Amino acid sequence: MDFDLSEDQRLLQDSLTKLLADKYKFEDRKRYLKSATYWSQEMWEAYADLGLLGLPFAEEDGGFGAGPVEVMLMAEAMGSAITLEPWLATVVMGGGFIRHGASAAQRAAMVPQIVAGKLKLAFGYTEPQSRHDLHDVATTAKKDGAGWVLEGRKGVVLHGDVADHIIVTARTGGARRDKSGIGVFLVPANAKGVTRRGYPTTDGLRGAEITLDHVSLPAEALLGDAGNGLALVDRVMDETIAALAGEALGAMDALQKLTLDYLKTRKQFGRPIGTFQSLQHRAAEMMVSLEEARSMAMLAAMMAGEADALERRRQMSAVKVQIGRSGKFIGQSAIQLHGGIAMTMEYLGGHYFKRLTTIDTMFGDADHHLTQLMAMGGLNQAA
Amino acid sequence: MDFDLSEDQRLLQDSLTKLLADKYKFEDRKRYLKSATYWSQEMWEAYADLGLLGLPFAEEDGGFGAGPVEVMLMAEAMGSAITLEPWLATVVMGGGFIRHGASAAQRAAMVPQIVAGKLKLAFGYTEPQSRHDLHDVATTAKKDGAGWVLEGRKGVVLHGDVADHIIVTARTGGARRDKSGIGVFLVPANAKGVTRRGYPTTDGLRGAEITLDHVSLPAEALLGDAGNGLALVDRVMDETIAALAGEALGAMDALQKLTLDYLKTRKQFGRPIGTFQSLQHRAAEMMVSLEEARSMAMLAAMMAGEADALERRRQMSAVKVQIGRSGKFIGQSAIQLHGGIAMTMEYLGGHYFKRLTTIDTMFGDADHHLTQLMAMGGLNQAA
Amino acid sequence: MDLRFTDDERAFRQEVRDWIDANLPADTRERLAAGRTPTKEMQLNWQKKLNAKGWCVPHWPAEWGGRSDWSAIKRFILLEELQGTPAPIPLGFNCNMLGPVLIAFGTEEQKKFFLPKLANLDLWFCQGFSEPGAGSDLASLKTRAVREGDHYIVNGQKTWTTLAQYADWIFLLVRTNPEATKQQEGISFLVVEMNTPGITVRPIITIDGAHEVNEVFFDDVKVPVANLVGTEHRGWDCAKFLLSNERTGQARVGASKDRMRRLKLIAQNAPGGERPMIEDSRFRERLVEVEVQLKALEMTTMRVLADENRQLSERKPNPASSVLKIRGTEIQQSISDLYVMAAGPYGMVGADPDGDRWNEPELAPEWATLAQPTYFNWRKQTIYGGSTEIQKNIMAKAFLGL
Amino acid sequence: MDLRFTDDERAFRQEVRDWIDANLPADTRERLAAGRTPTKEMQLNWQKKLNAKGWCVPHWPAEWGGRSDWSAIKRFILLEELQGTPAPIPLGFNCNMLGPVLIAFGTEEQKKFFLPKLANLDLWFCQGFSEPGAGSDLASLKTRAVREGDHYIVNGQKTWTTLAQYADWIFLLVRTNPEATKQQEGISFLVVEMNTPGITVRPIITIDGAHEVNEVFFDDVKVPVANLVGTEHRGWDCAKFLLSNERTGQARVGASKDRMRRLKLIAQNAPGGERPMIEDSRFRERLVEVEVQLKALEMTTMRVLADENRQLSERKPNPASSVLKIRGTEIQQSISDLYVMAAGPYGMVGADPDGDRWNEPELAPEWATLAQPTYFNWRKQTIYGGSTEIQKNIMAKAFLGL
Repeated sequence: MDFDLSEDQRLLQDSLTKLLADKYKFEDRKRYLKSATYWSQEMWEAYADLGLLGLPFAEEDGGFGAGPVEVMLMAEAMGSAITLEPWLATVVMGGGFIRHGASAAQRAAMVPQIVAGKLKLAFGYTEPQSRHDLHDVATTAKKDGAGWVLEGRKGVVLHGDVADHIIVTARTGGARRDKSGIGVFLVPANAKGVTRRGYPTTDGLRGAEITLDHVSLPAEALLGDAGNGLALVDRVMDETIAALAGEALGAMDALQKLTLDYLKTRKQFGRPIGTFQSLQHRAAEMMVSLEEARSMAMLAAMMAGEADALERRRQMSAVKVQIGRSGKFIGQSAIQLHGGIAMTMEYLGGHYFKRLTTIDTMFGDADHHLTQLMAMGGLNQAA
Repeated sequence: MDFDLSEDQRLLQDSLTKLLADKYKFEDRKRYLKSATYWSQEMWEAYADLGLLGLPFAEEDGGFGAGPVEVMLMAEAMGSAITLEPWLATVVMGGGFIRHGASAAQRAAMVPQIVAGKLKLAFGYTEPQSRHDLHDVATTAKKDGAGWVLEGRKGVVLHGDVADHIIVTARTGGARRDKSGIGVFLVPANAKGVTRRGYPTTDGLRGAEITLDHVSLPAEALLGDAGNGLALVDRVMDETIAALAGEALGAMDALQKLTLDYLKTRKQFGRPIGTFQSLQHRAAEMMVSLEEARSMAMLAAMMAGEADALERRRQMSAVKVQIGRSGKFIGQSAIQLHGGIAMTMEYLGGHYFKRLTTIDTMFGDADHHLTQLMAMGGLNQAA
Repeated sequence: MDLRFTDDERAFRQEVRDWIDANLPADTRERLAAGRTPTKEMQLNWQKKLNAKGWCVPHWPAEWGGRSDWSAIKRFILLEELQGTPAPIPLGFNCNMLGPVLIAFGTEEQKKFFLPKLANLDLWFCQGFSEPGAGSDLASLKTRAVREGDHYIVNGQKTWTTLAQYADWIFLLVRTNPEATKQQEGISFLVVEMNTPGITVRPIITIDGAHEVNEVFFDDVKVPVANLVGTEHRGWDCAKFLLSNERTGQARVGASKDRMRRLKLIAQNAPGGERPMIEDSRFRERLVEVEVQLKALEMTTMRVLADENRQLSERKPNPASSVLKIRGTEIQQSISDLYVMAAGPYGMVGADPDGDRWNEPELAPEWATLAQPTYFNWRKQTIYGGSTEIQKNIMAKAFLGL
Repeated sequence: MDLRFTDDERAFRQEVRDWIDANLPADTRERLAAGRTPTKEMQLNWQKKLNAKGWCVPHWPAEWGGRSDWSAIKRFILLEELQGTPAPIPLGFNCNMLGPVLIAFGTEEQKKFFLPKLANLDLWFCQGFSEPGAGSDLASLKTRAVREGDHYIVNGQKTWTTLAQYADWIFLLVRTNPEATKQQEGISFLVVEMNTPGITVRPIITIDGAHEVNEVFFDDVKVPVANLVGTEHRGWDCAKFLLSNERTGQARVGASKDRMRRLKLIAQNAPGGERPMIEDSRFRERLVEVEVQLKALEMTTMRVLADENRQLSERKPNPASSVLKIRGTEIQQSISDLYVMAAGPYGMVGADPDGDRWNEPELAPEWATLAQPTYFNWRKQTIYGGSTEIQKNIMAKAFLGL
């Protein structure tokens, strides 16, 4: 057991932290939000230069062969700057499907493109009725000769407005909520029958509603098994939750620091408000909650590659519960300790709070994962 | 709407408060705990003199015809002194069955005895497997000519060790957890086949395990309907919860006062600990919780006589949830604010804490009633 | 002790309900039901109707349009029905804040000029108390008013000024004697026309994207001395009086009950996995927990109202009143959080950057897209009007003797 | 960063487990499994076995029986296995408190005389820090020690003295210089034989009915000057050193994991309405919530351990350590509350007034009758060893810079 970063990991962390400190100040972020894509193409290229876009891909595919720890470190740094770019969507989620589901030929074709920052991906799984259930899939994929025809709608697709390919789940068999009969398909965004409508999410990122109207796809659009795609989805989701835990940690940590700074400088009743014991204790509770989140983000990095899927999902649900709980407590406390100022668009703090709120919502909120964990018999099964 | 006490109510309240202030100091209580019955016969007689033992009974039966508000006021006063006598068991629970289930002849025979302090009652409904479910009854009542034969075991019977009659639920038909097929029976404690074993409860009151081994009872031992006793039980339980809410309120209020006194007098770091803001805020939260409990105890008194049984049970479950939550928060906070001292037998505070713990446990804890309330569709049904 | 409503009270509730149903415009009701605030026009239109009915300022003295024959409970029933419909409630700045201050401290001329216009919303007032450096520590305010002949010259900045963009007038606290030994002394209470030269209003956009609050700058603003309310340098008395008023309104029981009622209806259809959201055990449990808290809050409100029904001389400080602000705001926040849970992933659909919020049914139901913005916005509840921390400080002193 | 246990560590865990299974008397295991504390004899017997194996004081220097070749993680594995069996753990007063203090501050004679006896429990020590007037404010202690020739004459009172009834010796803080300008100065650290004339032990019975703590009175007690540890008047240094030791033990992760494991087993059979308790949704939900917290605590413990593995010179104050006491104790309290819930009405069955706790299966299972007393008793967790409030004060200063 060893919690120290390797020299390489430390270098990677330092390079991104430095880049973001330099180019991702709050004022920069506001500017990026006003650009055509609502994020920064310049930063995207900078991530590519740093190798961040190829991080988790195998070296033989043109990636850097990094593991979940590196991904978590990058996500943490991005969380602390609340970056806007489609890194999670493209590299972690999309990349996950490419790594675990695509053929060697597909990987050879796509990975170098991703690494170079020339190809963006998104994953569409939410449907109007599905809520957080990954297996609730009404979108259909019907066999059409060697290929497939897709029909349906995917909602709240993170960065679906700019992705070159949308990866979607579609039902190849069974009933709407069956766990089998789900396939994963790679859909070119410019395929006939694909329409999409982008919009900002509540935290300032981008989502899209995507309609699939008789979309014809070749046989190789299917990633992995036609009927057993859910296992692939679960695997990628768990890797995504691990990355998201890192991002949440970065956001919480930064928000905690911002709050402490405010407590030290803001004066009321003739003294810094951080000298009031009730506020000190709230700040201490925030730190306890932060350290719990940090521990669980580390657990997530450790378990993201676990082969036993049930055990992995158990741990990831626990992680998501903790991230949700800590994010909510730290976010709400930070606003309360700041007072009105953190409720304004002009102040950085509120944006962390909003991002932490959507992080809880994404891929199932704390209550959802608590229920999942209950159904799986809890963390430590009785012998 | 009127929250003021009537002149009579105020007099009643004053008389009991005065009696307890005089005769139920902490040292007195310790003495009573060491007596043969583990409570005070002298106080029992004093209650009789004040009319407390006849409070809820109809005047035509020899009682004083008081309502749930009076019962709540008395319970509140008793809660503030954590009295040990079998008042709840005899007058509220036992008395409830006599009032709502007994024949005129039985009432004529028993009520004057109760009023005079010469007859004590207890209610046995818990069974080893039943937990908080009133309808989970394995004890059987079999028809035997005109009478009945009872067989089974009742546990944790409050003051069952001294009661002259034990009122028990027994199954006249159906399966163990059916809601119909339950009868309520009045069992003389000295009937052949009744054995009982008394013990202290964790809060210093008395409980008993009661075994019914082929106990033969006459026809009139059945109170109310042979198959529909659960409605009677629910009604009495709801009245009991209302009284218990009053008792809990009295205990919380007294514990809050005790804690405030301690905060004002105990010094650490050269000043009264009540000058520390974090402790002030905890004390303020206790008061909020106390006032919520007070409001809900009033609601309980208002709803105890509600004719619509479902509506009454909904409200009473909400009351029990609140009493449990407030009792736990105030109890735990009081201990924490006191520090070690409140954890000793020699200090009054810990005894309130223990009583509040058993009050939550009795008749279903907060979690149980929350679940009940969920099953009943919540408090305010969607239109 | 009889905790039921009387027949009279029940009849009055029905009367209010019927009258609202007959008079409230459908678009106003719909907008509010979705959890949005009324437009300026909706507020104006409705308050004038209410005032014509004599239901706008029942807590004022009869000579100014009040209903001294009404009990506190009757007033509460009206408020609860308005909140519960929901319909706009009379503008608090006019009716609950400035009005009572003028009645208690104003000159006869001020009363005659302002009170009818306040009730009828002929003048829309906003409140200038908070400043960038004076939040919880209100008395540390720095905005100066220097007397020059018949005028005060006001310089300084106010912030968190709600709906200043709609306001015709502002009432504010200014420092008239900076030499006073105690901060609370040397403050005066003024009313100022918003179109006076030197006043600039700058919007503050909050994290939900809304423009509700503003900064108001005063740059050599000339205010006639006749606009002083009460005694010069004794404005803190007005402020204290104002802040102590209408505690029962802060609990917003009627509004919370309405939000819960709607949420239960919504959850009967909203997706919740296999079954509708209302069947989700965690959701239902959290919902029921809030219902219990809300019931306790409602009963507590009744208790405080019963106190307000008493003659002033009989009243004692009632610790129950402290529950109202603290728990009332917590409950509103909890409800907003339940909406976020119910909305699920579609709660992430954000505002149109080009202007109005999305309101296109094909994307997501309006309640769902409003869930997160409302949750964000309602964090303010435990901050303004005396933060929860300030409330606890007050309790420790006033009720706990600590 | 590799957060898995190494093969070596896993092998060591198995070795510990096997050795405990082979050596722990069944009655000891059963008593502890029920949630009770070991008898004096059980503690003595077991600690001597552990010590003979060389596993009693691995954190001490090698010359005093320690295992400097062990990593902090290895020590933790041993502790976790002991807590998780459960087996008695080496007496903290001896091994984690006084031992390290003597190693750091004691004379060579003191080390030679005491250390082997502490490890082997040949002498049972108790701790005399708290006084009736000095709880959280430990430095305000009043017990006096006046030097007279070769002796100190000690007068005063200690309280909350755990297991003083078993103890052969006591280590305590006394005030030797009442004139010192700061409270923390002028305090000295002494070790005293309990059978010295003038010492009286009076039991304190706690609300769970247990006799675990005591008052200890000192009435002109003669203590040889040789019993002074460290420098006269500088005892506060020893106390601070002692209190900062062994933070990872306070989390009691192994014990909590064991209690949870047992609770899940119990709940598979305990009545819970229609189905066993484990199927009760509220119970299960609360259980799982605690499991998540406990997992976070476990990971946090590992992080702090990894720090302890570093050379002293490399260590920075780790904010994660503050989680251990605060959350570790909260979790233990939550677990005790879950037992109360699981026990239901039979949890009300109390102690036999004539002596020992009921342990008669026909009345109620032992775990159920112990549930409430344990819940009562464990309120102490957030009070002693630095209350939660004191911990937060420390955090605000040490980590938050407030």
